Amino acid sequence: MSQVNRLREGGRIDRARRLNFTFNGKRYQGHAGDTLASALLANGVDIVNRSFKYSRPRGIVAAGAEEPNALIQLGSTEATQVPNVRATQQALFEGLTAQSTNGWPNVQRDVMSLVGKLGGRFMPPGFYYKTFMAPASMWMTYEKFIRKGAGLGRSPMERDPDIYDHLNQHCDLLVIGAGPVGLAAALTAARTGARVILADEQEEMGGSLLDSRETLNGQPASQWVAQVLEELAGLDNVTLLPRTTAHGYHDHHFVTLHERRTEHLGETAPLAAGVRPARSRLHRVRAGQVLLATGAHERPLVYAGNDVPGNLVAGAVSTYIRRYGVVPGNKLVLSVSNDHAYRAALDWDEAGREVVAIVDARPAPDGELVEQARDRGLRVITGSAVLEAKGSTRVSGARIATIDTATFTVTGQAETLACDTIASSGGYSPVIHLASHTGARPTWNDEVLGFVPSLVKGVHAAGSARGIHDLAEGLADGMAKACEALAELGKSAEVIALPQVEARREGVACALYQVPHEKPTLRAPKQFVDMQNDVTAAAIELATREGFESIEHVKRYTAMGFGTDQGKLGNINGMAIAARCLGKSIPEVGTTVFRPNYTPVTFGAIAGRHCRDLFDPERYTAMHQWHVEHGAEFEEVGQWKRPWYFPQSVNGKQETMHEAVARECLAVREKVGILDASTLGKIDIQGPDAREFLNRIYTNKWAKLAVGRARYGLMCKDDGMLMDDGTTSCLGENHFLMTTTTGGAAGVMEWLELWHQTEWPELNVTFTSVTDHWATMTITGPEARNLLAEITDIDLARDRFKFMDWREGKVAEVPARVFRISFTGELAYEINVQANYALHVWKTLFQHGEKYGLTPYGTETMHVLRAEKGFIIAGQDTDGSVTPEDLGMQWAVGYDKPYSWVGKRALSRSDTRRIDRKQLVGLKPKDPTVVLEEGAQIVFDPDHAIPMPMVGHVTSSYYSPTLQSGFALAVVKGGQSRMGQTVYLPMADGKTHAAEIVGPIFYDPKGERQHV
Amino acid sequence: MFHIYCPYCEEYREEEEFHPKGQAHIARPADPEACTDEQWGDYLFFRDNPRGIHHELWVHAVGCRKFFNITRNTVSYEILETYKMGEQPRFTAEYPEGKPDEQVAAEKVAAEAAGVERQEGVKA
Amino acid sequence: MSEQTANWFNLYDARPDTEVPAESPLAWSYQNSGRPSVSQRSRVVLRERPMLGHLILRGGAIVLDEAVRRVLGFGVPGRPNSLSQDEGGERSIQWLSPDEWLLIVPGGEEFSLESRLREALGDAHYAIVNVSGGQTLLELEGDKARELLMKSTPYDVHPDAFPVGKGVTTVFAKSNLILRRPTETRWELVLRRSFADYCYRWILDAGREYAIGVEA
Amino acid sequence: MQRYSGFGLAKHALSHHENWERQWRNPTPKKQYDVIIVGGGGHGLATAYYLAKEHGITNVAVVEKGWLGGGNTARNTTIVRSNYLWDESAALYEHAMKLWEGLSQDLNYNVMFSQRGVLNLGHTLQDMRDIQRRVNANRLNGIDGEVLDAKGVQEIVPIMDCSKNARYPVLGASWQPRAGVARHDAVAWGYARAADALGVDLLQNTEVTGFKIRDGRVYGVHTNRGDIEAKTVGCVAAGNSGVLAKMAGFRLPLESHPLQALVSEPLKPVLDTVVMSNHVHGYISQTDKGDLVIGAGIDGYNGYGQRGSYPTVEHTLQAIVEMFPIFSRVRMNRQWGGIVDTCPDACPILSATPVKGLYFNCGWGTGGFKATPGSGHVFAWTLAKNQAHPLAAPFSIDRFHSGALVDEHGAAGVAH
Repeated sequence: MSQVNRLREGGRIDRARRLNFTFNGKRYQGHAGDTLASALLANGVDIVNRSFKYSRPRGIVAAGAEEPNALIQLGSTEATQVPNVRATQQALFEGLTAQSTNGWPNVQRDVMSLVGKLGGRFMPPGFYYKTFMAPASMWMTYEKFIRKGAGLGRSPMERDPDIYDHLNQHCDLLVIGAGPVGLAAALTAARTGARVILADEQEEMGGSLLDSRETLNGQPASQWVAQVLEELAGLDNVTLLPRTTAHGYHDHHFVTLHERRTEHLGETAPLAAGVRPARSRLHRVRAGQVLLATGAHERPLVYAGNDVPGNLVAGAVSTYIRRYGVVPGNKLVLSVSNDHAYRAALDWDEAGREVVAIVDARPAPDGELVEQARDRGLRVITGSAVLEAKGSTRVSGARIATIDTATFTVTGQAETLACDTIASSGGYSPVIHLASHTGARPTWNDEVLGFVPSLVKGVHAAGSARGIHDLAEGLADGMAKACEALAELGKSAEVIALPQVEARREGVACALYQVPHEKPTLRAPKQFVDMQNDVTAAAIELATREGFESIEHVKRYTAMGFGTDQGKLGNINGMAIAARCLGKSIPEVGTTVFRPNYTPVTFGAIAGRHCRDLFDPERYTAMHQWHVEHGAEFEEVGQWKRPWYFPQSVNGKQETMHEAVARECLAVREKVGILDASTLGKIDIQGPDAREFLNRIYTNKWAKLAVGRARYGLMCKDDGMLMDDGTTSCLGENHFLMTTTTGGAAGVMEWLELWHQTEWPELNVTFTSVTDHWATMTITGPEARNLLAEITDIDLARDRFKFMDWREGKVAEVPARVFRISFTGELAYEINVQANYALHVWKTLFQHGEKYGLTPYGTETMHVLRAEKGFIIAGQDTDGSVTPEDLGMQWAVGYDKPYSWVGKRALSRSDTRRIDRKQLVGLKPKDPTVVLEEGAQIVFDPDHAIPMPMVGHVTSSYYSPTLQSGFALAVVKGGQSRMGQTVYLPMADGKTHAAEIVGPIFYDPKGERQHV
Repeated sequence: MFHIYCPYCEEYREEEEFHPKGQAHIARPADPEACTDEQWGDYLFFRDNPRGIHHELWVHAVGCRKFFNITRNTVSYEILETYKMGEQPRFTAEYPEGKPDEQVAAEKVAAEAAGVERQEGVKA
Repeated sequence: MSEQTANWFNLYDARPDTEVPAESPLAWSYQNSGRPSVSQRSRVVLRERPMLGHLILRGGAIVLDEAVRRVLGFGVPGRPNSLSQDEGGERSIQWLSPDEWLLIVPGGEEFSLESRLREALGDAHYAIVNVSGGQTLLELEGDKARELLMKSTPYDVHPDAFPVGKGVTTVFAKSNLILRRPTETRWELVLRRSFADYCYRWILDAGREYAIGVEA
Repeated sequence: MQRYSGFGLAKHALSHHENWERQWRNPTPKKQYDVIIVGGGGHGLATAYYLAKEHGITNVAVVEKGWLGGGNTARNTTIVRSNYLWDESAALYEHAMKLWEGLSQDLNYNVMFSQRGVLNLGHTLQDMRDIQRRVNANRLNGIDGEVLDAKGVQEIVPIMDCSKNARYPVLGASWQPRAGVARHDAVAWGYARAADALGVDLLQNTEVTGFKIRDGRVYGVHTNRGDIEAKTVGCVAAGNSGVLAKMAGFRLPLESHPLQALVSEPLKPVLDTVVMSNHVHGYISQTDKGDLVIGAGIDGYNGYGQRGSYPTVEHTLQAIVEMFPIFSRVRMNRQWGGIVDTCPDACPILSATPVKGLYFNCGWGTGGFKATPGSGHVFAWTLAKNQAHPLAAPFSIDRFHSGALVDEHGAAGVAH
């Protein structure tokens, strides 16, 4: 198909490079430099989509980020689908494949449009709140049908082949928008040597100058753009970011920019030297000052049938003609409220197509552009506006009439002008989105006829972004604001030579939003305000009639502004209509608040490189390689990967976890096992007040712990609830080594610093994390001493190296601290060596261990063994509501310590003194083959009706291969005084287990084995 | 994302390096055992929750690991000052524009005098 | 070896005095993720300097400075976020906090250094902790090294903000590390052992487009 | 009240929708009411509605400083579930759930309560223990739910990555079929319309500037539209509760934090249940319009700015892409922040205060929306009888002095 609307010359496209693309299955051609929208218009494609609610045919309305209709589904393969791409912002590339997001079987003939046509009037705003309620049971069925109509584009169903990344940027001045104002600002700042970032969302920098009729220094505006960009590109202190949208303005001048690096090249990033670059990049910019040169969005007028394809905003017409060499029609009617929009008619006329009429709402427009139009012989009809666009799939005529804007009435007889295009302009809304993200509320300005941004300190707006639309004034403003911004940073900038602009007299614009119709709004043909969400003027009027008076209510009730364009074209018009209906002024109705993002950004770009293998750090111990090589299954503990169990192959069959754990447990109880305990937090504590500090931070006593000894300690928060536990060893009078739980390490470290720095700075003590410095391996079991003796010079004699002692010496030639601490109840040695030598020591233990049956075990076996001994795991057997007394650990509570240690006072509150608190006990299932479910709830009366009073729950439960029965730890109300009683555990499968409350120590209750 | 001046590192750092730790200047009662349950509960849980100027405790967790205070507006999120442990804020709800210099100086003298006796804590 | 006799502190040499196989924190990573070789196209080069001596010094700046000056011949940097080195650049001291410094010295020197420092410090209030097994040092060079860092840390690595002689503790991807710039062209990253593999994989991933190479 | 129905809608359509009545009046404040509710969000409006409907107290004013439902009611991720761990909270949320189940009919306003089920994922062994504990407790409390393994999760959400390759593989989940989502604005409007119809005055743009207190007893409020008297005042002001408490001369164990959420562009239906993960931290559902609604974590600092920190959003989307790799090319449309008032134990306050006649309903943290009907219902009872409703009793302020917290924080491995 030929490009019927492509002009023979003009525009910034590369006519030598033809690009093929497919839209809705049809093949077309465009040129390099086209957007998908300009290429579609060039090819005479009118209908690009169907509307969301009424399935009305829709065409391209605008030329940039504000486009509400032309949302397409991009992608030729499943994995590269992108939903809801704005055709006006998608550069054309060879082979581009796109589809309309709505319309079945196709956009030309859409079955749903019948529903829209016939049913449209049954779908006023909020209709779903008023119906589908009876019968109640049917709602989920109704909803299924409602959901069928949901959405625009569709999600890909396969994994994205592309990658994304982030770049952290810092600058003195971030200039957003590279139109005339932004360029003037950036140049001013750049010449001072300040670090400047200039970001612009379009394919090319230059903004309005790329399609301007103006000359700068007597030359085409684009020439000045090229000169400035060349100078900026040559400066080291300037970063130019084209195709980069500033989408979010966060606190303290942190701005996120989305750079579409390869989206103009293909649907997936092309390989560069065999490497796939990031498809897009998110710049996280910390700016000293920010200058918003974001321009303005032209407002279309709201008239009947204004959504029929062939209705455009006036500026878009100029952009398509001048920048892309495309005239989007043959016969134009232009409906305006201001001078500036006359450019569309002049451009149209120069392109050699017919301007049927310019319909100006002002009674006596007299600006220079108006005169130019008249001089060219164009028909200018004053005091009038387009009331209604005729046509269904393409504009076929415009009904115009004289109107009175003050009384909102049609005053004359309507006339229909035959045309295929209606362009309209109701004025220019400054793009205040980013300023609004900072929380500063924009204010209405009657002269600008728009909201202008309020600015927090450090943010500057210049040019159209604050309502200064004149080119010469805008350039000067850009320069001036850049100087102001630099001055705030204490830098002075010199005035730069601004280009000469021809002065032009412009007439005053009038306020026109919705055009009156002969019929009242509720009866008139649909007048669209928010095209993407099919919100009409009638809907807004109805909302106000129903009592929705705040603009926020109106927006929410009608869904105005909730589309992917966030109401860039429609919001002000909608507010004006609401104001009219309520008899208020626009600022009285409210203000318009925008949230990030300015335009949508892919999840992938925001996630960046933090996905897949790099989603979150995996922490490894020094023995990790060995664990992997020996087939360990891993458990997630915090960010650590800890061996969970080591399944072995027995007769060619892989052990189950249950089998592996049973084998590992028995090995420890009967021979010797080895555990990688390196992940436990380790904190080196030094200072003359170290001991006093421990006394205050732990519940138990530390005054008498001798050098060479270790002690188990409990740490509470000041609410008396257990937070962490571990052993701390006395390395020297003023030197201790604290261990913490694996998951609690970082928190405990910060906790110690908190107390030291904020409450007890007078204590002379320091804390240093040595978690990573030391690797820890625990060998435990009756043969542990024999094994260790083979490779150490430490005297292991039981009376010289006792339980809870630690000693120094060499293990496998490596200096080691060995702690005789046991978490299994067996004879145990925790060997600590500098981590770089740990693998050697570990392997040496295995070289010597075979004859003793040395067996590696993981966290699961560790849990079974410690539970058999009644040792708790903080975070599993406790949950933030458990005191040391609840655990029956009064032996670890120093009631008479002189200082009121952290947690002590809370233990005497009325609730902590209750005798029916949940207390830690053991549970012995009546049926020894039963392993109770962890998390099973406990009741006293199994026959009680639902809801059943629950008295506790199982915190830990395992099968003990040693005891040959299931056993559990649990918390039970008043459990410590209920020994021997039976409790019940009603389960999901209908079974109820019975269990006896016993002490929490199931194995070796006298603790003899660890002392051997 | 906040840009926070660490009074110990003496430069601005990104919020990602810091952890907020709640209201500043919450001193632990000197004699917990003498507190009623109500007083103890107040210390543990009850906080000012102002809309406007607020003093907060933060820690430069990924950095110098020092705790310090921030005076911040909880509506605009503007940070008015950061100051070291043991120091007093210049900006308060009473003095949103900052205390006059004379007062700051007087408070400093008073604090130094009191500091000798009140060695046990710097939170207050 | 041990000096528990002093009884105040446990001074302890964790290095074996015989030849024992040692593994840097990245040993597993090299095996698991490989080591892309350095080529003509490599615009970033990564090099590990494993097994160095790392000591954490705690205490007052003035006291420590005097002792360090006596033992090492150069003092502790008093300015926040600064780094000083000896002439050969083999020994360095970095400010970590108002009462904390990181000393990095050639592997094997750390114990004697700690002993000499403790001697020099006498009764002063201070602490020294050997963390050599818990950290490793990476060097990054190449014209895209800075851009790679920009992908990874929110800290400003522009030469204006990060001159030679600076060092900071900061966020790196979802981990944290110490970042320093000892020379015009070289960056140093001090990583914690358990996070080293994650950081290594991150750096390789971020550096792929610069044909990053890892020197053995 | 003009009743809503499909038939009525058709009738209005034929008359060009010119005859719809206001959904609620815009009354002038009276000098005196029996009860004043401070805060016109979902909870406040529900309180007023149940006061009128169940207790016959219709001389009620709802005083709202902005627009009805303009606070957290309008800024949440609309999830409704009742599978809380502790008996006290489970009872309260299940009470709400039962009211949700007939709410559209009760209010004659379709709040689009969609019982599409909620999954709370477990990624670690401890997550799974917590899930089992909670589901077991729910079952014995008469609340529906089951524990699923990874395969069961995959069957319900085929598009989720449930493979072992994930950084934190999905090990299983709790599944509450009766849980779901509702249309948040409609909840506020439905209650407003129904309360108005029963005679409640809804006073918008009316800001309380102080309380009238004499001899330790409240007898009214000062507002920007003059003083209004009542012997019973119930404050239901979420994030602003702390500010109100200060006006009344006491403090609350509350902090107001930013809580962020975001939506994607509208997509054709792809996810028809609610998925929550506490461990990788993100929760997600798809609305009837097609947007993916995603909840992020609470920022750690106090904030009334209705915005939070960007890294929180980054982490959330990383989690979403980790769970749903196919969403990588889906685009985030909008983000916003609510102000959540959080208690140290992540449970609400429904309580008398040191001032007689003055009651507070606050501290809902992230659990507020789902509780709306239940919260209003028990609070209305409390105000009507000047005595804590049995379901409200455990949530008194006293618990922070006695230590009898209902610690959903520590216990439930659940994003609230």
